Amino acid sequence: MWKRMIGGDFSRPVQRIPGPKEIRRHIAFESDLDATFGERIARKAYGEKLFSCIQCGTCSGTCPVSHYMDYTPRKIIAMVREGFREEVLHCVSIWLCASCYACTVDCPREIKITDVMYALKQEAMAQGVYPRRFAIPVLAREFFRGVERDGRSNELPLMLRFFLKTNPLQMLRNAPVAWRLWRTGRLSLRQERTRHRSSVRALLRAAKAAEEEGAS
Amino acid sequence: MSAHTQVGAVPAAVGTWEPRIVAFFCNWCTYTAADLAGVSRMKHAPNVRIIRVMCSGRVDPQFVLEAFAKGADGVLIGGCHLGDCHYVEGNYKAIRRVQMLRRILRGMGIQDDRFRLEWISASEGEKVKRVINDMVDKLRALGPLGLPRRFQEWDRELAPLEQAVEAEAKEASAHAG
Amino acid sequence: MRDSGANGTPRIGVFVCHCGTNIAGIVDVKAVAEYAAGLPGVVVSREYKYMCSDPGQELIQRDIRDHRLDRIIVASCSPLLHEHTFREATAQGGLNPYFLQMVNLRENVSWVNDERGPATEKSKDLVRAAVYRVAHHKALQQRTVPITASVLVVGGGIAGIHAALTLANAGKKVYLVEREPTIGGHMAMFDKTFPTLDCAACILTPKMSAVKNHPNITLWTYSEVVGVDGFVGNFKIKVKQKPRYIKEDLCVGCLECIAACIHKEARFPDGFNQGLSKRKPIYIPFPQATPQLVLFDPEACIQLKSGRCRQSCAEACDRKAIDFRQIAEFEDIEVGSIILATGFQAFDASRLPYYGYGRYPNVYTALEVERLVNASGPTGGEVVLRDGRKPTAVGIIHCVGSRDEKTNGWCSRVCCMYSLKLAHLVREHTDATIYNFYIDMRTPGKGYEEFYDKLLTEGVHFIRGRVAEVTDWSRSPEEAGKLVVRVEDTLVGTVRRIPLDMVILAVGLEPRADSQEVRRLFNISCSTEGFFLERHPKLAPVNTFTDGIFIAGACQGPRDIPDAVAQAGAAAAEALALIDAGHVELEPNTAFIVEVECSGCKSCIPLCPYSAITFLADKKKAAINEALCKGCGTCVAACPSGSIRQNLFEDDEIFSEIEGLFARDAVVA
Amino acid sequence: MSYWYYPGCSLKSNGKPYEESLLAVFRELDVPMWELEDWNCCGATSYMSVDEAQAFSLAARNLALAERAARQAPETGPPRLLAPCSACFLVLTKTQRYVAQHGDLARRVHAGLRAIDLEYQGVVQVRHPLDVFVNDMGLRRIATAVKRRLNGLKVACYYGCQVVRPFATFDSAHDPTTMDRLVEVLGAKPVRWPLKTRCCGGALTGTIPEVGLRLSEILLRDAAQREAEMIITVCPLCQFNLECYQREIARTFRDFTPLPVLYLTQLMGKAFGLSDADLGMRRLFVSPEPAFARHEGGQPAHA
Repeated sequence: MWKRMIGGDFSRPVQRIPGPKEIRRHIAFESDLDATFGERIARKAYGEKLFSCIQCGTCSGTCPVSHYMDYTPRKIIAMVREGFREEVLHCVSIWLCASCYACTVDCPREIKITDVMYALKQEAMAQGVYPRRFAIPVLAREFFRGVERDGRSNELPLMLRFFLKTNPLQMLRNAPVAWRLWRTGRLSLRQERTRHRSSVRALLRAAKAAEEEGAS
Repeated sequence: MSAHTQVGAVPAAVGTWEPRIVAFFCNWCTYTAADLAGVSRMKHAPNVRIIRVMCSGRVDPQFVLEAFAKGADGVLIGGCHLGDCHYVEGNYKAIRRVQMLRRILRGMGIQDDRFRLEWISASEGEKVKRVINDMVDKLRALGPLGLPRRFQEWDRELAPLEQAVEAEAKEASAHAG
Repeated sequence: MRDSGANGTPRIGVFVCHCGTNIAGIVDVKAVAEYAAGLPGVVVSREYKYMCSDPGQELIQRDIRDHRLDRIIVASCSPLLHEHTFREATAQGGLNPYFLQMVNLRENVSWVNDERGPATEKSKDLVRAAVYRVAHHKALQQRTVPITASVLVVGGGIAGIHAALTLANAGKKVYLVEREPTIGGHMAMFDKTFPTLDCAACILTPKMSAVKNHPNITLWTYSEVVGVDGFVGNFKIKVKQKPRYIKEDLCVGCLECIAACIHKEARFPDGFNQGLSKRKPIYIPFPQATPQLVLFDPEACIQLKSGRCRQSCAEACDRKAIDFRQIAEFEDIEVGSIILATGFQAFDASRLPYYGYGRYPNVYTALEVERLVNASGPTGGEVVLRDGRKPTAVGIIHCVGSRDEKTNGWCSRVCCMYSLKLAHLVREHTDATIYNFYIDMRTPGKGYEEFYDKLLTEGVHFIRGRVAEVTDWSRSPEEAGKLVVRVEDTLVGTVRRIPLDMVILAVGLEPRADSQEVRRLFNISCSTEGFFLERHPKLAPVNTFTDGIFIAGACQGPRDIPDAVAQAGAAAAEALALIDAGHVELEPNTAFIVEVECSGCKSCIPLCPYSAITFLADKKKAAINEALCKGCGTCVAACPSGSIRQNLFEDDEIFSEIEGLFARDAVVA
Repeated sequence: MSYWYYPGCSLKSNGKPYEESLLAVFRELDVPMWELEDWNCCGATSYMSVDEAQAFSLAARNLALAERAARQAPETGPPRLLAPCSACFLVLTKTQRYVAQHGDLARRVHAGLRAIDLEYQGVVQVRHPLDVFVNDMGLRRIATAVKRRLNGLKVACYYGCQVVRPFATFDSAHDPTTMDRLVEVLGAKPVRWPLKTRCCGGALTGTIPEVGLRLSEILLRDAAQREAEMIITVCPLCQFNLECYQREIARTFRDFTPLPVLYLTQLMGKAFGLSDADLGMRRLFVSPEPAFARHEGGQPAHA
């Protein structure tokens, strides 16, 4: 699908009229929406500015990947505050955000859009609604586990596990890069570790505990 | 009873106590700003009672002392920003008095957070809200000042002394007589 | 009129207003009125739907008669809004109006609280404080002072021009002071005006010359107000006239001097044309400038800079009007009222680096394009790029420096309409494809929506989306050498890249850079964004908090020409009503000295900013000149012997108010 | 002035040339710097997606370590933590900002640190090398270290995203100039480049290569079109994306010619006359030698 979308330099996705079985209902009933979703996400993303969005689209315009998204960042904001929880959590847009902060810096209403995207990613992962073999959540989880174990992130084991879990073919495609990195001494087989790894684990446990305590 | 170096934190009927603030606002800037806060429906803590004066320079230190003495937990003075006084420089006079007064209040054991001078221009309705809420929070943390009750206690403590002095005086006059 | 209460205890009437549901929705007004009835001295206590209405006022008057009331408390809205109304009502009832005290239950209570219990308690406290206070009120007489029957208008844009002409036509003396060398303001720079597309110059220049020729108007251009003293009815103004280095009475505007200037080439940026053309050190701002006088730019003129010029200009002047030794002159005038119409400044587009203004030559501001489309502009009305090419694709970006928390948060109100106008004009001049990039299209005016509709059907593109960046980064051959705009077409939900030859930035309106200094000079207030603050947003939109000073036009907030003119007319009418009365009534809140108590310590004398206090050497007492006192009360607070009192704000009154606030327990018990 | 050095995970692996050249340049400029003992991963951007409080706590541990180190060595002055990786720099500054602004978050972070006997007071300054070079050391001092001017070498200064936005205060978020000014001092010529802060693709290059490669390709192609002979970066991920995938990019997109991508510190070291081995030049995939060779014969700076 990605291939098709970016295919040649300037080609647009091949357009096709949907078949009769692909015709879907597009209507939102109030009962389908989550009325408190917007407020929850706003709180999680450090502020209520979400609701002062004027839908100007600066975020989408400045975003370097918005043209790959199913919903543009502007639309995500609109959907979040109107409670389109399921649609938002199942979209690919939130996983495409590369955290470049261009939207956050340019937003005329000073909405921290990058933080909204983080909040949505957390929400999606907490609810387990992301596609199982979808690359980015898997990378985030693997990264998390690596740091929990070593205190530091190690690219080689991280990449190995990541590709095994998502797309082993992808590993073959990346093998040449890995080979060159290794040859130039930029991919160490030695694991980087924080000396007091137990302290990192204790810290993570305590932070988690404090969060749950605050939530209760 | 021990001497009171620090007035305040008098245990009151916890739960029912609400800090009471007397605010002296100048007619041209801060009172207008408070009106603006109203017009803009900026909800804030209901603990403030505003007394309108023409200028922050009109606020006599005795007004502040009287407010504390009558039961205020905090006193707020609001005036125009420096350089913006409707009467050219009344607010500068207010600063001088406030600084002097603050020393007196400290001497009386009244904490700095209970007495506040703020410059709030006619357009700063939002600041009225912010300052009042902030002051109420701080007063809540400090607890009641309870100066009137304090006065009664002091009076009670002094009563025996007074009686003794009076008795002494009577005795002296009796001797003299 | 009764001037004092009956001997001993006052007879107080308390009137609690519902203000519809404004107060009654939050405050239990019935409970407040019942509570007040039990307070010391209260004879009558009532609540009523609208106290300020006729029946409400009659209620007060009837009660004064029926219950022989001698003190009135109205617990309603802010005294700043209705104190005057209720004083009138009190006086109508036959009582001295200063026996009234207002309690602000609306702005100070119901509008800032959302809980009924605390709001009602607060209301009771405030009413009780007023009951304690009002007992000490005294009968006072209003002061009246005569008014100087002339008006100062500051700013010679369309608002100032209109206000000046209105007053002058009513037979009043007007001084019009303009900072620039010509009147006309921003409007003089425009080509056409929306939505009618009538020529700006055709409707403006007749008014400009009317100002110049009006016998009742003294016009001082290239001048600034540098001193303001006094108060309503009697302002003393100092005006500085900057040197033009031309004897104004001799210059006839023949412009021979400009031709003769030693600089053969015009090479200094022409401010009126937004720097799109050049002028010489001696110049006239534009052909219709009023007055028709040349002036020198001291930063550019060789003679003024170094004193070593051949002075060919002076030789060329038949009337010997050039005077290099001219210096600034000062005029002192007295006026009864002031109208400020100092206008706006356009947002500086270089503050937003992502739109490339100042970096890409083909990014223009709207004001620059106004000059380009103007037949008397730098290109004679040709819309061409800086390299002389005619653009084939033009984008207009709305909301540049508006609706943006990082620059100016407000909507500038005129940009949508002027962008539509420029879209039409640029298309007419070039046949280019025009894109409008807007956030929301705001066309709330007579004939405005119709104009939008006209543009929609003219084939102009409207893309709803705020442009993220203007760049010269090209991704395809069509984009090469062009400016590329990246924007989300929010109605389609797709990001678009649009190559353009010319980008026009619809810059917003903002307060002038020196609005704070001007505000201080005239002792008025500014809103947080820096526009001059009106006394009341609805009911006193051209008044300020300083009596006698009115505001008109874009100095109060962004507005278009029809609104600025309407407001100027309103300000003129207010000024006229004021000075036509012949005298002005002042609050009797002056201070006075109780001579027997004065110890003659003189500490009050240096405190008075108006030098109203003098020392009577023979009596060794201080004395206050009531005519000079403005009632701030600073001396009252400072008097060590307590011998200075202030009417309406006596110590007793304020002490009682404080006592009343805390007398809750005493009364209930 | 001295610094505590927080390398972050990348500078220990694919960003090795950055670490080598950074240390070499600091040595050459005689600025003391010590690696922070026992540092851990900053949490990076991906961590934020999993658990925020934990991510901020991870970052705060490093901040607390730096403060403790400075307390134990008072002669080093107030703690300055140098974070050369843009992602680390962003996460550390963001942690400082958010902990200061959001009470609830602060409570959680402090609770975590207390559990491991650490305390974060908020006194440590997080600094990026660009900031340090321009504002602490100053361009004049850098200029005196230049031994071989780069003689008009045309470079595209690539800031990437996270170093200038949204928390950095030392340069403009939209049109930063610190790096341009630095390379000018070295004798190179920065090209005007509107894409200097546009995202390189970040982690997407690994996860959704079709998107990530495209973002890198855009930058490489436009820099070449502006006649830049190399791209200069200050972020290990940017450098990795832009340099290491050029073969893949060439395979996916038409008419692509490779372009060297160097770390700023490598370029500085080159101008300072340091050896290629010290600067990790041999670890690069696309050799900068031809570009440097074109400008050989430049006058030694202090001839």
